[in-house]
Amino acid sequence: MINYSLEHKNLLVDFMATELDHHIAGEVREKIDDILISKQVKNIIFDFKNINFMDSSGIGVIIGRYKKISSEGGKVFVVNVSPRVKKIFDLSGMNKIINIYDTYEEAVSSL
Amino acid sequence: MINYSLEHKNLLVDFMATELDHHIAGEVREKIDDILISKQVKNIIFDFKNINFMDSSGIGVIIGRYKKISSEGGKVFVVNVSPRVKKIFDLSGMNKIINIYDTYEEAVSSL
Amino acid sequence: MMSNIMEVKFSAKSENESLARVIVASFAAKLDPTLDELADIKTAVSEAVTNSIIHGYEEDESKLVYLRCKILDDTIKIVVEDRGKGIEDVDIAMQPLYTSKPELERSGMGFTFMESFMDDVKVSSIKNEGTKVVMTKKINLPK
Amino acid sequence: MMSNIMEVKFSAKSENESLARVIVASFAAKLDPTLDELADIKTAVSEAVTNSIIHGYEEDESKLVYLRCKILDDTIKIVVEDRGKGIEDVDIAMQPLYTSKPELERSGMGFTFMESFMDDVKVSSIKNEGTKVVMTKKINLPK
Ligand SMILES: Nc1ncnc2c1ncn2[C@@H]1O[C@H](COP(=O)(O)OP(=O)(O)O)[C@@H](O)[C@H]1O
Ligand SMILES: Nc1ncnc2c1ncn2[C@@H]1O[C@H](COP(=O)(O)OP(=O)(O)O)[C@@H](O)[C@H]1O
Repeated sequence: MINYSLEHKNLLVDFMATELDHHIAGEVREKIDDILISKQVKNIIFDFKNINFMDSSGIGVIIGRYKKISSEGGKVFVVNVSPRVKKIFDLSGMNKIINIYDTYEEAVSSL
Repeated sequence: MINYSLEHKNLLVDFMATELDHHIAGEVREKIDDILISKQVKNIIFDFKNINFMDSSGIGVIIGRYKKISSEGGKVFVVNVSPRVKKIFDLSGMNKIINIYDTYEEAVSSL
Repeated sequence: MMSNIMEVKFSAKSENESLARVIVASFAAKLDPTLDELADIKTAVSEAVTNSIIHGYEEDESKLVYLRCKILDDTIKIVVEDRGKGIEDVDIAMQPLYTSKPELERSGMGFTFMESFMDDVKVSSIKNEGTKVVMTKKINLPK
Repeated sequence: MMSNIMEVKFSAKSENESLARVIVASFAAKLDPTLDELADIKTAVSEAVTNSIIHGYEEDESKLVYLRCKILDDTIKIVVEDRGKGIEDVDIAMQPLYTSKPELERSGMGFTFMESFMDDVKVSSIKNEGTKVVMTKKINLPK
């Protein structure tokens, strides 16, 4: 479902699926929350390079992780979003709380 | 539906569709039969490079053209068939009357 | 006049959300939509089908979701229906960010997305009988 | 036990032959078939649906073709049905190369392909009432 790596308390999450919908949202949520419990994580960076479809269930997962991490002062980034997924983020108003960058490097250097 | 070119009475037929089923079979048949009426054609070479699906309706079109052309001493060739389409040709027994070659050049040089 | 109809019903399993998107996209493809129009349709269908599964049936996989599509000239009409628990107050349910299941991390954006991506969305629902979402979108033929 | 069901009906238009293939392929994809198994299923469905359109309904596009699929463990069952003119003698119809419509350049290989590509094919038909083709195929999970 996802791959992840941890560097300086920044959790990089990579989706193996191409569609982020309700069907995979549950698994993604559990997997990430397991990591948040067992490791020290400050910020989360979601790499959307494989995702070509996302609906409001995807928005729910990202907001959910944002709520967890922001209460401890952390931030959420999304990188490599396709124009279509960008449109969904924009419509949801999430672009006000989530940081959207073109690349992983830009996200990290903004920290 | 199809593109064609005529060289030394050899009609080369190129499919623009990717699936040769009943839905496109009718149009393919009409288009080719129009050419057979208006031009001098001896042999027909079907280029299957774009076709990734064919069912028995496709077999019907090819046999139909074979019947027309063979009564005048012409031959029918198919080239660039995928392994899947080859399987369909084999199962239909058509490989006994239709000449299957890897490339257009091989088909032409066998004439 | 061009017309075509398709009716589908399938198990209320979350794995069928992607199936519903593929089915509607292949059906709609006959109108020769742009990729963006196709993505709009897929998103709206995904929202409505997900709602039937989560809210209508509360993930009871033995239940069925009903999906009907009709093309009439350059317009596609899509109906998503369930025989689930229904919606008490449709107006409240359709407000942006409203969700009855925050514990499932629903964003409350489902109806908003349907309305953003389709030309028209009508929802009718009867408590304990089910919910029906009727959406239409005109695909602009001349590109 | 894994199970999933889907039922579709669609206008008896030849453009829906590819739709039927896509729908069944996306449904069957959940069994994680090989590309060859998927192509087998698509071919068998294409043959049965085409027969309903051409022979059952003689291309009357106002009629409907019924397609039902069920996954039970590692087996997919596909039913294609029409309420068309039916088959007088199913045994004769199923013989390789037999066709009642040679003028339409039918090859008479439809049933033969269904039988080659599926594990089991059963045809039942009643004259002037319709035809039902039931096909099953086991997808071998361990690859
Ligand atoms: N098919 C349905 N059956 C029952 N209730 C529904 C259905 N669809 C929507 N609802 C209700 O409407 C609310 C808003 O739906 P929506 O905008 O899609 O947001 P979300 O799915 O994120 O909750 C849901 O929380 C639910 O209470
Ligand atoms: N759904 C159907 N309704 C009526 N007749 C059918 C149907 N399917 C098949 N048949 C009959 O069975 C014959 C053999 O079918 P098939 O092997 O698919 O070959 P083909 O379609 O090329 O004729 C057909 O020619 C037709 O007479």
